[in-house]
Amino acid sequence: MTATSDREQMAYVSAQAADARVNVELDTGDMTLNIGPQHPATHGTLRIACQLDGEQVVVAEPIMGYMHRGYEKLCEVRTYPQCTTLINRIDWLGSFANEVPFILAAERLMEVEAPPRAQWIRTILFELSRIANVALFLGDMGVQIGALTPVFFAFRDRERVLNQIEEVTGGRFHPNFDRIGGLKDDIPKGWIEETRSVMVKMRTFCDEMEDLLVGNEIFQARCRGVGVIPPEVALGYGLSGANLRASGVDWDLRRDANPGLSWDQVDWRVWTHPDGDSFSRYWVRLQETREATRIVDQLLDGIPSGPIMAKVPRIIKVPAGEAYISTENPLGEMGYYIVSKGDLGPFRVKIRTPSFNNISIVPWVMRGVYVPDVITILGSLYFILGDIDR
Amino acid sequence: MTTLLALPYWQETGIKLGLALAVIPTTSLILVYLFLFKMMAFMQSRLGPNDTGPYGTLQLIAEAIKFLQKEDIHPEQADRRVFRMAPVVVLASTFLLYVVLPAGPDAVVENLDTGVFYAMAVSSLSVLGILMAGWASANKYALLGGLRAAGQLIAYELPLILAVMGVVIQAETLNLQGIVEAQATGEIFGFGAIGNPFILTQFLAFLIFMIAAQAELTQTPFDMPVAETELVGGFHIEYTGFRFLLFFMAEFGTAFAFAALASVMFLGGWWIPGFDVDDNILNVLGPGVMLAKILLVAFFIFWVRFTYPRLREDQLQKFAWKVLIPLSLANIVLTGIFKVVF
Amino acid sequence: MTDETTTEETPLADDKRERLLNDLSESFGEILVESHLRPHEDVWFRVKIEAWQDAAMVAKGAGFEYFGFLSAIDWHIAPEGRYEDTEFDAGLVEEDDEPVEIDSSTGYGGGDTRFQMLMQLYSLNEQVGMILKADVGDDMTVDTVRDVFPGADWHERETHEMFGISFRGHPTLQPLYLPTEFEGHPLRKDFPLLARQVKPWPGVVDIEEIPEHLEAQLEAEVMAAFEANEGGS
Amino acid sequence: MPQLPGLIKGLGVTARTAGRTLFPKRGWKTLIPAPQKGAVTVQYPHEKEAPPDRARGVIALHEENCTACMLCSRQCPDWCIYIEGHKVKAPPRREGGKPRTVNMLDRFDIDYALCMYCGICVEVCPFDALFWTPEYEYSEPRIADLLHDKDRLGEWMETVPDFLDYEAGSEQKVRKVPR
Repeated sequence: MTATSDREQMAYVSAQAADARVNVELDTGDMTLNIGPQHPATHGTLRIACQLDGEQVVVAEPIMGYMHRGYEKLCEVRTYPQCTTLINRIDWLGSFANEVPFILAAERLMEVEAPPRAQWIRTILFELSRIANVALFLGDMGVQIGALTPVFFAFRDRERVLNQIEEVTGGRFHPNFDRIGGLKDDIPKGWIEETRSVMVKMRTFCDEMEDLLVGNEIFQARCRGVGVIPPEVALGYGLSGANLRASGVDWDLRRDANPGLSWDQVDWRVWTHPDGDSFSRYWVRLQETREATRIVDQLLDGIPSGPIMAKVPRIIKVPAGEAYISTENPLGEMGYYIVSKGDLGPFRVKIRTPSFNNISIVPWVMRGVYVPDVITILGSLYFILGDIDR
Repeated sequence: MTTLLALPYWQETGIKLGLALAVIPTTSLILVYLFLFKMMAFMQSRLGPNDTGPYGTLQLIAEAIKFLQKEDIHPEQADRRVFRMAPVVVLASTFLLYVVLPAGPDAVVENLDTGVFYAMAVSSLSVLGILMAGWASANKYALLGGLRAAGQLIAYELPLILAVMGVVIQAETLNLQGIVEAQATGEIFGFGAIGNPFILTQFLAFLIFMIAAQAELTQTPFDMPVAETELVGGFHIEYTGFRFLLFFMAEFGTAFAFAALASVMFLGGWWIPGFDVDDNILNVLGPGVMLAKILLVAFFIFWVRFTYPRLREDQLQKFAWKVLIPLSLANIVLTGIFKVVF
Repeated sequence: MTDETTTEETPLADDKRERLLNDLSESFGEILVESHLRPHEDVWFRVKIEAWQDAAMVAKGAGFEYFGFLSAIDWHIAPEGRYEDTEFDAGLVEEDDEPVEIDSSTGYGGGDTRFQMLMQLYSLNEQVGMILKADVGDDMTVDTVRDVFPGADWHERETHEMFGISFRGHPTLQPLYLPTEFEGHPLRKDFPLLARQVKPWPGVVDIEEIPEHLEAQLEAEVMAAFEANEGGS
Repeated sequence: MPQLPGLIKGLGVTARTAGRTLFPKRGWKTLIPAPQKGAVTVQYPHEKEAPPDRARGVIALHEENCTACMLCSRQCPDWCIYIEGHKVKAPPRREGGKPRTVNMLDRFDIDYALCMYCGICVEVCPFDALFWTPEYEYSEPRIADLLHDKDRLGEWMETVPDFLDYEAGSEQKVRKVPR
């Protein structure tokens, strides 16, 4: 088959076939364009198989699993403290926030409550990881639609927040700092002041993003009216977080179903936008980042003194039962359904990740948009691959 | 045409062509180093390439060597002959542009009487090369990129030419040297101390020219044919090694050439405003003055490139046909009226 | 209607959830099997498997519009995996600690079969979540709730590949995560986790004891050296 | 006040950043370009970043404190700690006492190719034998070399920073690093 004499013949035949095929495709009936698995817009390995008519998308079908790590199965063979190290790696940008709902669910089953100081510090770290996570989105959205500079600003300023997280937890991305019944350690001296100055810088960053992107007419032309998701559709698909609030649904788990962190102690507001398009998703996230810096500032003022660990046995055994706790993570509602059988490790953990639901709306929202809009919508829905594939 | 050295025609032309050929890599090197490496880095709080040579100046040469070492890869389904030709066609368009760009009263390869016309005609050759590349790569991203480029470049050729028309009407010549002369000797309503750089009297045309040039050069906000984050490089997605280097050089070479065109037509080219100097001195100083003006124009091109997001293809077409072309037509009418009245 | 509302532990009375539980139990009517309430948590309902889709519709009608997730539980105690190798746990638990007791019940709301469907819904008006359960019969088939909650589409595909439960009426039950040629259902308890099978557990190694016949000899040697040292100083 | 168009504002942001990067100095020195100072990036091989003291870079082993109790090895989620040991007889502490049986550590390996830097081993160690250090430069061309034995782990002990003081209001006690 691969003899050299055959090669020329083959080349000729394939050239003929290529001609014929391209001629057929030029009447733009259905061209399949694979966006991904390795494509800059998918920041990870997500593949979107698009049926195109010219530059218009007829059907878009996300295909994933390139990064499926089977965390639900892995959690079943690990003890509770070991699980948190895995859970760090689900949404790798907002890692501390991942630990919190899992730990809260386990605490709920054990009926222990972390002391106030631990809860307070948890909330600060939670909001810091939200800022670190969403700041990257704020820049990345720019790069998705062609602006080169914002993403560098985002990396520059996110670094400061990550340093603050690292100074407390020892890990930039995988803190593994939350424990059943409290925290691993207390905050070091001088950290509060540093964090305050970082928060000031983050607000400047938000202003810069406002000037660079939100106010930019080209950005608005690209994002306004693109990928509109009405609220009832968003609810049916289980969209959460800023994606839901950008559709005008005023729902924030931090305010409405606080599972025991310190958000009710401070003054803040939930931002919503009535449009439901890509621009409003960006706008809501920008406002939320600002709000998060305000929350952190207020929390820093009032950290109560006291222990950081409740009384828990050294070998943690969680009593039999089931609990579902979800929190408002940077990407949306992240929840863990833990089934325990009174053992050292969970019997079954169902991980409800925000990106999985958020991205499941893609086939619905991407009908009839242009190829560049695919990127805008993907960017504005904001997913983390680890959060989809788990 | 007076020449400094009396050489036979073919020798003189040979030397000049050789110079023009050497100028393309040099100019793209300058632009890439100054703007793509350094200015962009500073705008993003970085340092940029810093290790190769003093302040990273040799980085691009290192990159070029790297590109040259790479294996020459063709996609299996590619139309090989066209695939190989495409970068050469694009580069040829750039090269031909340099032929008419004046850097001094006599420092020009060929002083064509229809210089502007020639420059516009030659610059649109690159569309052909891009289409060829997009078609021959046998890649859907490349095809989309190529088609976008074709649509976009054709749409922007028009405002580009129409904007130049204003200048031509005012200078009463198609000769680029003549346009420089007209700016040097011109007066703005009787005030002639700084001559008449057409950027003052033809500001609208200058704006239109710059916007259209941005699109012509496929720079952000009009870089849909390349569009790294959606088409992953568009028409040159399948090119590697020295073929990619040719595209790369052509991109920046053309940017330099367009900046040169803009400075010739709107900023007075090699002429120093307010100074009346001898031609021979200008032949020496001219390239320097030209370079300064070109870098100024290029600075704006790249500043915009590093700041703005990219438009969508349909928005770009709308902008070209509904805004730029009517505006440039209005500019021609206005220029004509003023020309007749004054 | 077998409404065995188990409210054994009520530290704080939760009127909102009790009212909701009663209202919903009424709307579910015949299809409800069991329900469970823990104050300030989601409300558990177990419904008949034939009425899975109806239950979703009723819940949606009652204001539970937000679709959280859909999955399943395998209640089988694994022959492979964690419970076979008790040495894992034995090494972790200290000797004076009470041994681990495995609870053999099937969770809140009960369950009779090995597989159980699980769905979480949320009511934005009441700010209360709800967990719907249903026992999956031997035919391993459930009606799809895709038409009620479009977001269930992918969750059902995931459940299908991970547990092998089919969804009647779902048009594209292709695998979501796993490669098409993958065999088996990884989240079933009898699916071995290879990563924990191929490598021995390093914790198995214990400290090497002194052989008994050498003990006396070594002891004497050490004492001799010790005394010599003492005498020297 | 009339609104500036967003396009112009955007240009302003990038230009301002470029200015700050190129001319970071204050006063008359503003005119001296000093991008090395203005840029936020660290020129890695030339200058090194100092991670915070708590950074989890590499694990150090204080061998004298290790009793080969196997706790870390058993709690490790990745199964990447390998410990072997044997019991020996040691002289009594006091005169007239009986000889004691103590554990001798033969092997203590951490496979950094598997380790996911969770810190569980450091945390469960009851005898203060394991410590985190912020060192990070120990990459190897061969994956097998990432298995650090007890001597290599012991060398890291020098780089262990002291534990930090706590912020006011804390009831934690500051621990001491054995030197």
